[in-house]
Amino acid sequence: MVIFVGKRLLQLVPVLFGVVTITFFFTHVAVPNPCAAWTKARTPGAVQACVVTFGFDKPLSVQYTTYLQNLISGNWGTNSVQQPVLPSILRAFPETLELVFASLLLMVVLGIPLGVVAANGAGRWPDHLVRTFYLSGWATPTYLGGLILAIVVGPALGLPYTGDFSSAKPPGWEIVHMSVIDAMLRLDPGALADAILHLILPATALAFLNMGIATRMTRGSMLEILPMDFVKTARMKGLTNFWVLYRHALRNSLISTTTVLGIAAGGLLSGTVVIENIFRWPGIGTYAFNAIIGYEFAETIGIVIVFAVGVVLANLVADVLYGLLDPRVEWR
Amino acid sequence: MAGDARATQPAGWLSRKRKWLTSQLTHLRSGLRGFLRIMRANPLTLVGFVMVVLIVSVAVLVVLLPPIGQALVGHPVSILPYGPNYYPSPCPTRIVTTGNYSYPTCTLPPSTEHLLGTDNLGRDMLSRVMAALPLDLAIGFVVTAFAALLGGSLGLVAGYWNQPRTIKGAISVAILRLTDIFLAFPSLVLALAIAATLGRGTLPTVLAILLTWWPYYVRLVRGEVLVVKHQPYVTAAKAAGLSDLRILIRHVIRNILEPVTVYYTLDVGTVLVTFSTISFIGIGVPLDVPEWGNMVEYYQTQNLMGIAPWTILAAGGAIFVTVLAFSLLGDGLRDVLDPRSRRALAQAAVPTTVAAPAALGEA
Amino acid sequence: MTEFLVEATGVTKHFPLTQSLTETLSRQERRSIHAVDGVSLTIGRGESLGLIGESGSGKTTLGWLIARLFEPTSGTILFEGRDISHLTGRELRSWRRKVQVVFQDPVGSLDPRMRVWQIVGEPILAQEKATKSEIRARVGEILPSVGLPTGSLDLYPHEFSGGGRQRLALARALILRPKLIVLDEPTSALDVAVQAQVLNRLVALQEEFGFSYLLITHNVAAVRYVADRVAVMYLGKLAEVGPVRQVLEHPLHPYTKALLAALPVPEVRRRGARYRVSGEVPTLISPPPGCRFAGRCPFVIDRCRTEEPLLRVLANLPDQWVACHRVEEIGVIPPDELIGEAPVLPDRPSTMPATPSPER
Amino acid sequence: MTEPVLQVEGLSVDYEVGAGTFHAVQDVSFELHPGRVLGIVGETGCGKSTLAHAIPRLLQEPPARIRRGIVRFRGIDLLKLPRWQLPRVRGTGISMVFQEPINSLNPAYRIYDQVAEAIRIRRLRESGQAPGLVSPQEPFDYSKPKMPNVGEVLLKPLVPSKGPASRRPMFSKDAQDLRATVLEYLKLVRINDPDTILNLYPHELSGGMRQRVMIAIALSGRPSLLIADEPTSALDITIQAQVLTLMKELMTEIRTSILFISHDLGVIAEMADDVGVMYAGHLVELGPVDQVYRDPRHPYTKGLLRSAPSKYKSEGPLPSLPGSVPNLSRLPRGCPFHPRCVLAHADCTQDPGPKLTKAVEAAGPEHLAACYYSKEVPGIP
Repeated sequence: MVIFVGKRLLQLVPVLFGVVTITFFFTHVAVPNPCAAWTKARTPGAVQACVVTFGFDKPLSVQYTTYLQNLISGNWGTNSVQQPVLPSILRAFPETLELVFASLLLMVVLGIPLGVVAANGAGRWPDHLVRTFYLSGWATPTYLGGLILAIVVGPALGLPYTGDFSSAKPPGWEIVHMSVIDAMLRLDPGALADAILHLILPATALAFLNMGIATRMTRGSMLEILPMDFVKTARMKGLTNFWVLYRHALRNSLISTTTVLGIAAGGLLSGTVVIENIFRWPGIGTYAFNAIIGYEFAETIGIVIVFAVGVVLANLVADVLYGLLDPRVEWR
Repeated sequence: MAGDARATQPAGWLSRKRKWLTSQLTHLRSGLRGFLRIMRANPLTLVGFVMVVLIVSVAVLVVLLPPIGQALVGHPVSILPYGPNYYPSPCPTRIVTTGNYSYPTCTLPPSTEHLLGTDNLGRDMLSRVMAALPLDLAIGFVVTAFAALLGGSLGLVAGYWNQPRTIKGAISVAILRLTDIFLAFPSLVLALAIAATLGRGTLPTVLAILLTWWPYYVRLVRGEVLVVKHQPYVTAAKAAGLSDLRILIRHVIRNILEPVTVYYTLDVGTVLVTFSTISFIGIGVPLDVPEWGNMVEYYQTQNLMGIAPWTILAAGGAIFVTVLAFSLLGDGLRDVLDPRSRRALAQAAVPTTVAAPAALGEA
Repeated sequence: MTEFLVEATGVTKHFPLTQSLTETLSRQERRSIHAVDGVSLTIGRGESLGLIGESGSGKTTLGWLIARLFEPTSGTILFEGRDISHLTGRELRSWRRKVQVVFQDPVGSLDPRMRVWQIVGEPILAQEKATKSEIRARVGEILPSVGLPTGSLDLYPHEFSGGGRQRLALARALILRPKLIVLDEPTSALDVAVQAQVLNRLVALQEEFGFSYLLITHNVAAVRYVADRVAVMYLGKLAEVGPVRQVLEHPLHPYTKALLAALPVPEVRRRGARYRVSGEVPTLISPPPGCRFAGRCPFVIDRCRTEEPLLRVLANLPDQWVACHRVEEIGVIPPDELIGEAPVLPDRPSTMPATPSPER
Repeated sequence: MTEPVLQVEGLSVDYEVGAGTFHAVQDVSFELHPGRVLGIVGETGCGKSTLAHAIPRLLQEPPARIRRGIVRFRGIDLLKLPRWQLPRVRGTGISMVFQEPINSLNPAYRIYDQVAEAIRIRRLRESGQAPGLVSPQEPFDYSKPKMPNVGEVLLKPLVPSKGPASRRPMFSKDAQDLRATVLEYLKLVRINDPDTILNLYPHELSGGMRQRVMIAIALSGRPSLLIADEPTSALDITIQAQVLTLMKELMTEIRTSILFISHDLGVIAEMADDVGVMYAGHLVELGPVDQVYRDPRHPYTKGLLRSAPSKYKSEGPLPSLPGSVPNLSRLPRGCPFHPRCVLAHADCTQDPGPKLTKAVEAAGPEHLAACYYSKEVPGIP
């Protein structure tokens, strides 16, 4: 298994290289000189100074090799106001991670049981109900769901709808930049409750769209598994329907659901761009949004790297889980 | 009987043609029965199907009616109550009070005259939502089709020529690596980055989605090809001496069309959502083009959620209904057509000798 | 012209297993599945050869090698005196008109999206330039000879019953009038009553068209009725070859005896213990030296585990070849006298000459 | 004669699918007596597997629908039981062995867990924590014939099953005891090295081994009825012979009644005491195996027995049944076999078709056939 993980991590290198290369050339070819957009003054002198500082006058290949060298040595470049990219990303990323984990938790805790319910009543009203529910989630654009939750539902329930709460904390209070975990580490129940309250709306908004993925996959694989002989064997042992579903059918259908959850984690990362923007969550989604709007290439590439690593790692975790759940898998 | 096929007499030809036609009709009828079976198996699928048909016909009417109607009747005919950018003058101002502020606005709540109300400039929401329908729908269909075509052909190559240690094998490995790279990008972020660098507009947005969408079809088609490739009928074709290209055309493509169509149906909705999301972020379609995503964005920046929620709900609801229609249809089709879930639904218990017409019994 | 239609000599097929990273790094020898190991056999013109074996015996692989759906790892396959074991491309494709295959699964081997005339006419399309109406005409001519009505040209395979589909597959194999038809488990998906119909048809067609059959099956009854000679395979090697009546009524190899004793017969008869071999078919990955059946054979001696028995012929049975060191002692015992999992050899003189004839 | 373990009366099962209603099982009646083996034989699609699944109510409903009938198992009509009570009959009352040993064991659990689960359920039933509707049988070492209290329904209130705890520490007394019982059952099915097998996953076993484990699971509930649905059809010939030998040996040790489903006339001949022949959902002949095989009294049985190929090419064509099995959604009127039957007369086409009655001039009274002309069947060439 260790070899398997190592091999997969090794495969990450060419993927990252490709991702960096594609993003670099795409941004730099499409917009060879973002200085005009950056400098508000737009005086020729200011633009010229900017071009020289960032080296946009050099050939593209030179810019590329310089960037790669810096990247490998841990310098991810700076943005237009000379702030280094890496520290900002590292600070924002845990916030996003917290949001994504909360959404994943919601997807697993709500989505999988719903799938079981639908499969158990396949073709009857529980099935129709669950399907309508998850397809509605699927059909709701993230921004619309987010807006409704933020502007209508949040105030109605009295839930805080902005994630921008860390400013109230004393500086240095945060340890890992994940408010729930920070609150736990600081042993502060008040802050913990506050952090969880803040998480509810954005995590729900993010999860609602993707709920369908877990539910649909669970339903689909349960439908495939329920007519199989080993389920009949379990029934013929005298197990009640609940235990047949839980111990035998669900255990096997989880094998396919984990794979899909890995892919869904990538989708969740994407969704944060919109959701964080609506909820003013200080994570990497907001950061990405501003970077893209502001032609901040170093930031954009940095974010793409982080996102790509996130996607690949999520799939890797899913594969490892798959292997742990299914004894037939050979680690190779 | 054998002479029948070789007959050169016109009468023989006619009877053969008639026979062929009858057989075609029979198959059409059996196809229709199959369709009805799909629909009856799941009422939600039927709902989705009806919704899709309605939406598409409205879109067609919106596009076709003005010019044709004009040509026939001599004056503009439209199913839109008002032009999408029709500003009534004077604007039917009303005073809205939120908290301590009172200000005039043109928004009107839904009424018999304006079924979905009007927006802050007094434009009829129903007209705007319907005017946006053709564009959004076309984007959904066309972008998905291009992605399916591009990704599908790459997936076909990668799946069919996957022998290791050959040139063809190397090509398919290269395709797969490239796909992996694109799959590692979070699609929305990549689309946003592309759209942002290319500048605001419909075409850059379309390009951005296209560039992020094809890899899924490589995966899908490759997987399906690998399944079909190992079907005994492909081996049988090989044993008959058919060349690879012919096998690909005659057997492989035909048999992967069904699952690809199902995913296409599901994807039309997803692409539509992504497209409107890019617009919503504010880097997609320009504001003067009626599009659901940028409508939501515009009305949200005008803070209409509190005082005139129907504006946002009309635009967002249009997306919701359209995507739901395609998802209902696609999800239902998948239950019936996708081999994975088909096996589940078919319930192995159903007798296998069902379709043995007595005429074809054993001699 | 050579005497035989097919002459396979020392045919071997190994399927390499994918190596794990550690195996590659430690430069271990690539492991492979020894599906067929050094098999030599012949098929005469107009002859039916039955190939019996259990799953994993390599019988299907051998059939596919002879039909050149696999390329042999080593050994030669002569077809009408010409080595076809390494043909490729266009040459291979045009050779295929001489050999056709009927596959095990009559549902899977017919493309569900094609009509009868397209399926049955596919070999014509592959080999000749023919118009649609020509193909339809020829398909219409061939259908009655497999017992299907000519009017079924435009039907789809799912509109036929299991037996009807197998007839379609047979019609596809017949349409080019090949020299050899490889039948890969043609009856295993069929019920007894339908099976009898298909077997009758097979024999009648051979009388009509005069081609050879290679009948691959685990169904002894099918081999009994269709085959002239029979070859018994075990773990990638031939255990016994001979005329069908001789092998089925007087099996010499312990495995053949066990296989025949294990057949359930639809007669109410003695329900007592019968001759059974213990254990199951081992895997074909890196098989041990010696006799492949040694692990399950009740008569095993040390020699069996070290020295591989070669296929040899006994002096008084000139057509029957057998690969067993102890055939002189075991071969003569009637199957009824072997009882239980470890039968004791009866103490009596061998009625067979002990001198084996020279190795071929 | 003792009271039957299983009484099936007029059982009819349909499948409602888009293309129509398939009458998979039509008006089937039989009795199975303690310690007997009843074989059900028939071609693909004749409804024998549906019958086997309908008795413990394992059918997926819909599409299947049990139209009418009585399935009385040890005095309880299973078709009248509410669905939630079915688990109380299964396992310790009725258990089942399926066709594909690859599919019938859960791929995600070790052999130990799967056998132990069945034993734990039996113990819950025995201890009264979650009583079954019927009591399990005594342990298998019968010295004298003895039937458990047939027909007595335990009317104790149902204690909700807590389900078997899956991972109890192995060092407890209970766990050691359980392990010993699991080993006992694996030894019962002649597994040579049960200690190793315990810790393996199903995919690491061969087909024959898996089927032995499956039999061990089925027997570990000490059921009074074992339904074997084509238990050896997916196995190789020599392995099939081994498993059949095992089952025959077990039959002398245990007193379970067996309903043995197979398409193979040979397997039934070897295993069963009585045989029922099914055709197109109907039970057309029923009787002791040697009588039915020696002197079949239904034209279909006769045709089926004759078409088992046992000839050489030189001996002429194989006898075969003409025609094919009818479509189960459009059965012919009257006797379902009449379109293929050489004895068919006008009255064979009239509804209702012939009922299963004592065959005319048969050797024994238990030999039943659903044919008006059963007297003439021996005369068919």
